[in-house]
Amino acid sequence: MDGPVTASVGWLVAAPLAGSVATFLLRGRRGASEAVLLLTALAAALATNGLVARIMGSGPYTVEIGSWGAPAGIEWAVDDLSAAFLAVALPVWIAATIVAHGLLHSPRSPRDARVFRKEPGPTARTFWPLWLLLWGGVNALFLSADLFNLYVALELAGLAGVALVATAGVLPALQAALRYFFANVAGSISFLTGVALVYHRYQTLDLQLLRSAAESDASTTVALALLGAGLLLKAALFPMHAWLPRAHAAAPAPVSAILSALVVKAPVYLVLRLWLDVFHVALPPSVLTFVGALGAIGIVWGSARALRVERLKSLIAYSTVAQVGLLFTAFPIVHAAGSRDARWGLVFLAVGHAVAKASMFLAAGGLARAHGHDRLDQMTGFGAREPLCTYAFGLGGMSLLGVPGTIGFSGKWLLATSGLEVWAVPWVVAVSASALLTAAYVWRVLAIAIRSAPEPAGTRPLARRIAWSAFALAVLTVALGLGSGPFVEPLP
Amino acid sequence: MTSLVLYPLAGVVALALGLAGLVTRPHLLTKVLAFNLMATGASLLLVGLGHDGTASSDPVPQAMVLTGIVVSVSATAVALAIIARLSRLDPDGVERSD
Amino acid sequence: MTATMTVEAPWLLFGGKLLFDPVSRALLASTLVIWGLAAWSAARTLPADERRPGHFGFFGLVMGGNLIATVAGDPVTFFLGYALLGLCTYPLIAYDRTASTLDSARLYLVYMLIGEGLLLAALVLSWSPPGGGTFPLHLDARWLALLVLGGLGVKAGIPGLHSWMPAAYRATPSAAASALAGATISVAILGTMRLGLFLPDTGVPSAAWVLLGTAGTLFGVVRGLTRSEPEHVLAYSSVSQMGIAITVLGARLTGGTSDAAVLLAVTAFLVHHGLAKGSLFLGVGLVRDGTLARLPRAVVLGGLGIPALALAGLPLSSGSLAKTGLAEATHLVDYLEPFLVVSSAATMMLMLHFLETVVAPTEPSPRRAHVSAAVGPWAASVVSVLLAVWLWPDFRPMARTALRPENMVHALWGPSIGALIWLAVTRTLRRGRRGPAGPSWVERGARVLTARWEGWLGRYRETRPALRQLPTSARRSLRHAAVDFEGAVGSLDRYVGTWTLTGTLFLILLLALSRLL
Amino acid sequence: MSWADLLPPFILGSSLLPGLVIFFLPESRRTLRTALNLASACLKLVAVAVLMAVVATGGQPRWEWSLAPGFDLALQADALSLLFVTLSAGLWLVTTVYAIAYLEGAPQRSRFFGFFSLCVSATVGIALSADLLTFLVFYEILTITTYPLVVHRGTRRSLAAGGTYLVYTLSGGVLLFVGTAWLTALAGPVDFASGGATVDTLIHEHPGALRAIFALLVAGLAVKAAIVPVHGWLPVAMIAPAPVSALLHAVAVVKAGAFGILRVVYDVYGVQAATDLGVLTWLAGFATITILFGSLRALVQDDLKRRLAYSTVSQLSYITLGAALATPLALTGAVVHLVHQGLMKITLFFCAGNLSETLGVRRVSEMAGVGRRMPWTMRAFAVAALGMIGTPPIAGFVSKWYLGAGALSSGDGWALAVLVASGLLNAAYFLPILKTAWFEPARKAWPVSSGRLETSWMLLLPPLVTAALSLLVGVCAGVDASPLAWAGRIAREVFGP
Repeated sequence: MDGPVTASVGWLVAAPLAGSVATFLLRGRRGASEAVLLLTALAAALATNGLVARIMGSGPYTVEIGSWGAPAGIEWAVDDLSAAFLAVALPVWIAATIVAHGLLHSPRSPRDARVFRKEPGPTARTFWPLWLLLWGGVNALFLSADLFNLYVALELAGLAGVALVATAGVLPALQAALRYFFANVAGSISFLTGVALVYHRYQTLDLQLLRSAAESDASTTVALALLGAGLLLKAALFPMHAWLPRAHAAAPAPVSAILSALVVKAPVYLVLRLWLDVFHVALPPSVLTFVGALGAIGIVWGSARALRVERLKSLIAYSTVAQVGLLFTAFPIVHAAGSRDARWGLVFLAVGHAVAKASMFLAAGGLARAHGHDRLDQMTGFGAREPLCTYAFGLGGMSLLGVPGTIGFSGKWLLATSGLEVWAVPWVVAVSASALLTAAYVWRVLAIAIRSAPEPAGTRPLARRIAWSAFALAVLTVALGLGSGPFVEPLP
Repeated sequence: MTSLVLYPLAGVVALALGLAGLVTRPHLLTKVLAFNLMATGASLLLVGLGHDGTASSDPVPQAMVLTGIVVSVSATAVALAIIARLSRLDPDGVERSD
Repeated sequence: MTATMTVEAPWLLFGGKLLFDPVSRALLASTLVIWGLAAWSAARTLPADERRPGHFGFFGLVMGGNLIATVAGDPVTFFLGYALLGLCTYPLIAYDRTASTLDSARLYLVYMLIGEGLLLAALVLSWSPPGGGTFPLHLDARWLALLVLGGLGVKAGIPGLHSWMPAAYRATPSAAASALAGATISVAILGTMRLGLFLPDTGVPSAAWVLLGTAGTLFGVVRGLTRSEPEHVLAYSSVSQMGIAITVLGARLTGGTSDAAVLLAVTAFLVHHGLAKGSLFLGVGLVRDGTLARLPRAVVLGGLGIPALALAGLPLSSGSLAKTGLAEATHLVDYLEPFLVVSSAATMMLMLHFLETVVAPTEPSPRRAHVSAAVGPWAASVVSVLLAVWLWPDFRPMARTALRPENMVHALWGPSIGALIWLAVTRTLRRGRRGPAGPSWVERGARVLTARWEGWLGRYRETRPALRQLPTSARRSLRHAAVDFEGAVGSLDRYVGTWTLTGTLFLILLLALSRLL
Repeated sequence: MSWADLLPPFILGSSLLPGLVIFFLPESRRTLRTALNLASACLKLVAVAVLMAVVATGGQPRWEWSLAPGFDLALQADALSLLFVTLSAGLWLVTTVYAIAYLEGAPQRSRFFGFFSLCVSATVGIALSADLLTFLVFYEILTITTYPLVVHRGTRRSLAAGGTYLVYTLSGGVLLFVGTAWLTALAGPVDFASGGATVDTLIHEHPGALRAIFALLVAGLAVKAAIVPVHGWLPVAMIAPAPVSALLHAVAVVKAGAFGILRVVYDVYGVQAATDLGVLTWLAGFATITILFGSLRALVQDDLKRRLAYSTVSQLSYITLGAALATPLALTGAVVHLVHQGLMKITLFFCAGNLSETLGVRRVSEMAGVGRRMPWTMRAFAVAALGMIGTPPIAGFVSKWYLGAGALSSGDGWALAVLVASGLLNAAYFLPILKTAWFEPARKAWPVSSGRLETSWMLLLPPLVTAALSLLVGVCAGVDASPLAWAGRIAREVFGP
């Protein structure tokens, strides 16, 4: 069913990696690296288009790379879950790339802001290769069909992320990058050990085969525990969230957008894939209650911190901690209800968070560039100066809140209705009431924006494309909220 | 103590030691070393479990370990690069990271 | 001329109806005359300052309400007219904007609002959709009758609900007062007739109405005699006159059918009373202006005497026509005959007292403009008192009976007895006649009450900021709690971030997961 | 999908799309913005008139849009929704004229009118919603789009007020969300046209759950309907500019709550189910407390807009009380009061806005002799105030009369007593304002008005129009096209002929 405008799904990983090598060799020369970026984006778009068309047409399918057999070769598997994440990842990547390009090449901020001094910031030469590497790694994560491949993709994405955080150049960024590194590495090793145990038990790592062979016994439980612990550490679920806020706040805005929107989302997707899909048989509900409880505490913890931090980007980072907690409180609902609506509810919530959080971070990046810093107490009244960024941040916040019309609401609605059918009342209440906590910190920022105040010194006009791409992503949350019906209908 | 049990056990011990070192030692370089110890432990565990006593050992775990080694090498490289940059900015920051 | 004509107005409120039967036609005519003369007099006496347009605006509104209520064919339209005239009277009373007039106006408003509330409740209780409902209402319970009595009693001056009247008539400019005292008071009695207050199915015995009516008559006269302000005396005379109407209605109507003759007689009485009272008030207005002081004494006595004596029911006066009409219509009820005589005597005494207070030198009121021009309307009103009732076609049979010699003689009894008693009483009690001129205890009570309310409100508003602190201090403590909680989370967060804790938490998670799985 | 089915979304879009365009208009483009505003308001009125014609000839336009599996929006036009849509559309046009004059020279007007149009679209959405889920969707959007209007001035106090407003309305939103989700989980999509059929099937298995759901739904709606104890945000939100308090806090926002309660009691649960579950007595109780509490609080307020706000709190619960009495007459009274209270209260807020904008008068104690300086504004104020008290022939009397009659036909005599008592309380806090304005001498020299009129014509015309309307609607209540007749039709539809 390959239409003329589609490409094989393999390009999703191959193109960014090739692009990364190409930009490295080109050492960030202006015209050339833009061309490579455009090519990569085009290839990714064609691949995603093909992927979505095929999944709508004939349902899940797998693609062998270089047509080698299962045990040795790499397989990309695409089903409705991964298609949803990949389809949404494309616009996020494009918007973030535009903003990254805008920030890299617009004039430096004159004031020497300790946190955001641009001189040691990323240069095109170092930034683009790592950026495309991360892009490839994330796509690989959503496509991998066997456990070891997932391990490699996790490492790839993790290292690229660490390096990108370090490109901010300032001391706090380096410390945060190292903290992120060690957390990431610990998680990967734990995941690798889990992979080893799974291989020892089932002699295969292919998810398809494992799904049929899985049964509940001692070694499988230990393996699942190791896999799960590694992923929960990478997903920054409370109480192992400490590395995330520092890393996402210190990184350049587009990087933290991608980290919060996609890189943190992948482990959540994998836990959903492994615990609720592949090893569904071996999973007692008590685990999900434990994880859900941690998630609920995470919501409160993240929101409380978000209400106190002084900087805009750390506020958004702690919001990610809270939203990840929210996703994990939804796990028990999906497990108990087991219905298609519940699964799509969680997917909508995750996808909605990805797009909304990306638009908020990009908007924050724009505001930080315009003000030269992102300390909230000195940005009063930025609504009048940067309306587009404010609307982007606000609309993104509304989607996190689950305001009807945005995709966040669709997610919460499906989760609530399916949850209440199986009487999972505490989780439904947690999911619904989390909106109030989210509202608290979103409106903390909006109140600062709306407050009428004289313009602080040193603010400079912002490159229009930065504000517009952030706003476009925010509008996407509404578009997805209103328009996702026809796409989702035919899927299982 | 047949070899079937010895190697995986050694792998687990190395893993545990590595994790303990990573968590408790404040010095950044020690942490990198601890990480490598963990990686080796995991590889040892992987290969140890793959060997089922007969002559022909299973090639797949070995392939995985190869990739694992490559990954841990590149990870260490990234970590050292960052530590180097960090020491230039904050010389005594290397010893006592929280 | 006894044909009744109804005009449908389905668009008005819930389907309004206008009723033109002999009763409403007569009252309509008298109301128009009274309001016409009052307007003419007002135009002549009121100064042309910025209050004039507003005053005439409300003048028209009250007249409109009065007319609507008079010709209303269903309870809702009646209530529309009644409420309109009730509310728009306030600005007329408060014309002078002085503290005392505002107080009297407020007192009137309180009585009127409570009355209207009761009447509204009664009308809703006995209303059946669709359309505006019909006359008379089926007041099938005693307390329903009480509600209607309360509602209309305020305007009709039933003893106990009358306290606003003296102060209000004193405060209102004389022209408006003549219209209020003349026309609006008869609307209340018309209401009782229309709403069937005195019909038997309310379960209120006719003796109760008679008792109430007589009490009103006597109370009015006794209180009137002790007052020295002409307006107050006239107010109390209205109370007593309405007492008479209530007595007659109560005694006759509960005898089964709503006797058309009785209603017509009472209407005649109301028309006569309205014209006479209106003329007297115009006269008092001229006294206040000092105009009458310059006119020859004969003209003053004649102009004031004719309506006053008409009220007392002197033969050949409109009063005698009304009184004989009442006696003739209620001849079946034996005890009404002496009551009418006694009431005429009492009214005669009150009127003579009134004449005495008017003739005595009273301090002139501030309004002095256009002195001479106001005599015209006053003279016209005196003429209307003399002729109007006699000329009205519907009252011709009553006129004929009143002109029969034996009725003329009979009508002489009441007033003459009253005059004799009054002469005897005033000679002996020369000294103590000057009663208290100050406001009645109700007005003083109302003034004290409002003063205390304003004081409390003032104190409450100053303390409010302190009071307001309470919720905000509660809110602030809430906020402190939130801040402390966030602070605690913040410090914990730094600690959680340290490696040692992260590692241990990681291990705990590992063990928990493996144990749970 | 005949063209009539496209009418409801067209009405929604007629204010949504211009609103989105206005957002991006630069501040300097005043004429374009005004033109867009007025054009969309008139367009909406015309569309509503066409829709009314279609419904009058028996048409039942219905439009659906699927958002996600098992989750679609549906708009339809029945008699009740048309009444509310007409009210909103009409008053929006009047308020737009008022707002244009009121905000002359104010900063951030594009943002203001953008959110202003979104608010009206949300209100129209609420009115036209065909099922409980669509109602919830637009209900929440209304909360969010109202916030920027309440805090438009951007001062510290207005932001604090905005904060309080959000705390109340968002928590109400969560309650409504959980209630709707629970009911949908039990009984599938809850359509308004079914008149309570969905609940009847469940009443035997889950009576307890249905009571809990009713409590959740009504609690969520009570926040916007300003029922005690969740009314606190309304007086606080009075800090908003006058057009906002006029349209939103007298018509759109609070009416959404009351309209929601009518929908829940009559279309989601149905009268029979609601009485069987015994939930209406609680609702009536809360409504009565609010009626008396609101009036008492209004008595002691010196700030004019806060007094009007508490009066709104009290008057709104007439609608809830009428809904809770569950008789044809009471429902007619409740529905017609929805329109009448809107007309009268918006007049009062316009006048309050005129006073504060032209003379800077915000407190009743400062209003001595203001009747001299602004006669027409105070005359409109007097007509509306007398209407609120319930004097005939103004609109308030008609609804109070039907509510009283409705109370009696269901044997709740006490409700009539409450209405009469509330009428007296209304008089107690409205008439002193008229007395101060008209009968007390002016204490300070008012700034003289520049032009011939007391203030700009665009500030003066709206209150006069709405005052005349509330008079006309009262006097000609018997006419077929009057809100009273329309409410009668709605009651007949619900209770059968």
